[in-house]
Amino acid sequence: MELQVSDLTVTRGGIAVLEGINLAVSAGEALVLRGPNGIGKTTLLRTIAGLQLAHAGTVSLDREQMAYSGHADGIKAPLTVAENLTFWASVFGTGSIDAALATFQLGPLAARPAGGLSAGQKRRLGLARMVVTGRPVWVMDEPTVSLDTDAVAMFAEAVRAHLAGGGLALLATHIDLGLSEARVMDVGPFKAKPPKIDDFDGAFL
Amino acid sequence: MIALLLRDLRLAIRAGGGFGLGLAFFLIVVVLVPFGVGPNSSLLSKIAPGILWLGALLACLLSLDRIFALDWEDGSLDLLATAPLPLEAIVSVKALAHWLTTGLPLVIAAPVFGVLLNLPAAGYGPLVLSLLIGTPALSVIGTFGAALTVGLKRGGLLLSLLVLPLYVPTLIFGAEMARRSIEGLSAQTSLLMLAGITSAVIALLPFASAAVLRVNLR
Amino acid sequence: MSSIWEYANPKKFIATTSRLLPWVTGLAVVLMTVGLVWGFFFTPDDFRQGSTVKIIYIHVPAAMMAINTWAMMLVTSLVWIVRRHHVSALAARAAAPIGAVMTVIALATGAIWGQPMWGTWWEWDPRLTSFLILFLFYLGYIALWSAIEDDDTAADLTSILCLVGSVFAILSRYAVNFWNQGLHQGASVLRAGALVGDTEERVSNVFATPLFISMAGFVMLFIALVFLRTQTEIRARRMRALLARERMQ
Amino acid sequence: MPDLGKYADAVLSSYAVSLGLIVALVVLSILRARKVRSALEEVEARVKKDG
Repeated sequence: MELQVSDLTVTRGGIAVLEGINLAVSAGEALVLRGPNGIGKTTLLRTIAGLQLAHAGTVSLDREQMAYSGHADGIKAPLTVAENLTFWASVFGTGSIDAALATFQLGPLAARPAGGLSAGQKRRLGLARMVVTGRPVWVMDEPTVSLDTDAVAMFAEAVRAHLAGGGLALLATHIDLGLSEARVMDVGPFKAKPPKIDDFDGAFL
Repeated sequence: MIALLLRDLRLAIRAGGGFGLGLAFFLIVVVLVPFGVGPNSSLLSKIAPGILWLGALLACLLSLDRIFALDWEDGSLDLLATAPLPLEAIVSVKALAHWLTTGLPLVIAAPVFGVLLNLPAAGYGPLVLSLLIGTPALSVIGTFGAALTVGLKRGGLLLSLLVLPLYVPTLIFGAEMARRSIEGLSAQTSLLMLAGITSAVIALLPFASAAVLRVNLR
Repeated sequence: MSSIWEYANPKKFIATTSRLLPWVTGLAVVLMTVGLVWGFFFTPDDFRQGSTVKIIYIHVPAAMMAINTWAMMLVTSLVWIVRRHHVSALAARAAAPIGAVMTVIALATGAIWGQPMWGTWWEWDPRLTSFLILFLFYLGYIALWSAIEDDDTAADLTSILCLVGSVFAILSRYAVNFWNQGLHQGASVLRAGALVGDTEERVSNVFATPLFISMAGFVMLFIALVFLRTQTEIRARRMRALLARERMQ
Repeated sequence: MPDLGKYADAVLSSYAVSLGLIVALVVLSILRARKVRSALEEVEARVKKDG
């Protein structure tokens, strides 16, 4: 399995932000995207995960292969940690949540309502959801926000386990992830150039 | 799909707001109407089916913006969109959950509230039947409206403006069915039209709602 | 060589409509003036409705345009959904306020006419009620357009709303008919003869000719306004695109 | 001026209301058209200058 992105142009609010992106991630490999704020990393990840339409270019894998984690974790405060995870496990048809609980050391918290968790604990729960999906491609946007050093290590371990199992991961961050072996790519050079002014066509620019 | 339904029901029960709020609102409407039109019991019994239908409709409207807004805010909707469920199914399940938490309690409570409005004895059966057939349409149409306004701040008012005109046929045939039965006229046409609207809406509108949601998630 | 879709290019659309606009506007002014002046000054009173029959020269064309505008919006919405021509979506957006105003005119003149005829300003007559519902549809459509920031999203959502709304508008029409069998003149818009009830056709022709001229005038007015307003929407859209591009640098 | 009889108020007010609304719609459309046109020209000139 290999994730190939060719000549991808992504848009935000109808305006191209990154263009001509080519990248390839093969099984067992992790790629970290870097770049300054607002360059379009989130837009790129959402487009690759199939949540947004690409303006041009192709993504080789179907969205059915991918699990996406964004800035919001999709946690329901009134439900317990275990109920939150069980829900996603049954939506993705994978069943067991024990492995995910163990990976992020959520076992002791399993019966607590998710609303009572700290920010870091919520983030761990959000990341545990990725394990539960059973999808081979992890597309993650700023996964380690609000995690402490121990939790970052847990996350790195989870990603390594995922890669060892033949999965692949595409991450965007500007914080250290504790994944020294991961390839790093700067998206800065792909910043889209403004289109010509006089191109008064159907797309208005 | 069942997991999604169970989750939505569980959320509605735990977070409150679901069952309780709609019913309380329905009760308040029913209690306020006599203050507005006067304590004339024959007048009240004449307008009872209309008031009960309108109360149910407004109570239903009240909870519509919660169908997608919460899932949108916390990112669940994005995650659901990448899940191996077609969006049409998600939309239908959401509508079903809304009906179970809002519509069904209203149907069950309607006869009790009918007593407050002197609803004639002949009206109870047809009223409950018309609500039972009609309220699913309210939930499905409402889900369409909620999908249209999901990404908007202050979408609540716009949602009402968009959904209320779409409720007109259901309201007309629903209230008409109860009214005709009370007056001893044949309610068959209304019943058939109401059932027709509900089944057509359930069969077709989820496609429009899913299309709209797809646009909004983009 | 040229297909109709060429006019979907904004530049081409602006160029073509700018050339046509003076002619259409002139035609609208002439036809409306002739129709309304003829109807107002040179037609006899109806033997039952008296001089109120003169209201039809406004009421009927406005009612016709209220419905036709929605039909035009439905068509342009479909074109947008199928062929993704921006001008089409913008034309629907430009037309909606015209339709809303026409609906208000039809409702207002209907109410003013109903006051002496039915003895009440407002009657929950099926046709009047349907127009009230149509007005609500216009309001919702316009509100949805203005609530969404992204132009393409707004175009998509309003198009789908227009489609769904059309089905429900027709459904409401039947529901309302069933709900109240009504006092309104049982006239189809094109059969002007029926407007004067059971008098003979000979009499009705006196009313029919100015009415048809007035209707043609309203159609021309609509086309002129749609041209002008669509141009405005295209320019506004280009301006937003330029400003967005400026922020990019 | 034709003799409108007892319905003069109704007829005249319908014409007044309707023509008033139509004129208002036309005037608003023209004003907005002018405003947007000049605003676009300004933006266009600025953008062309800055490249």
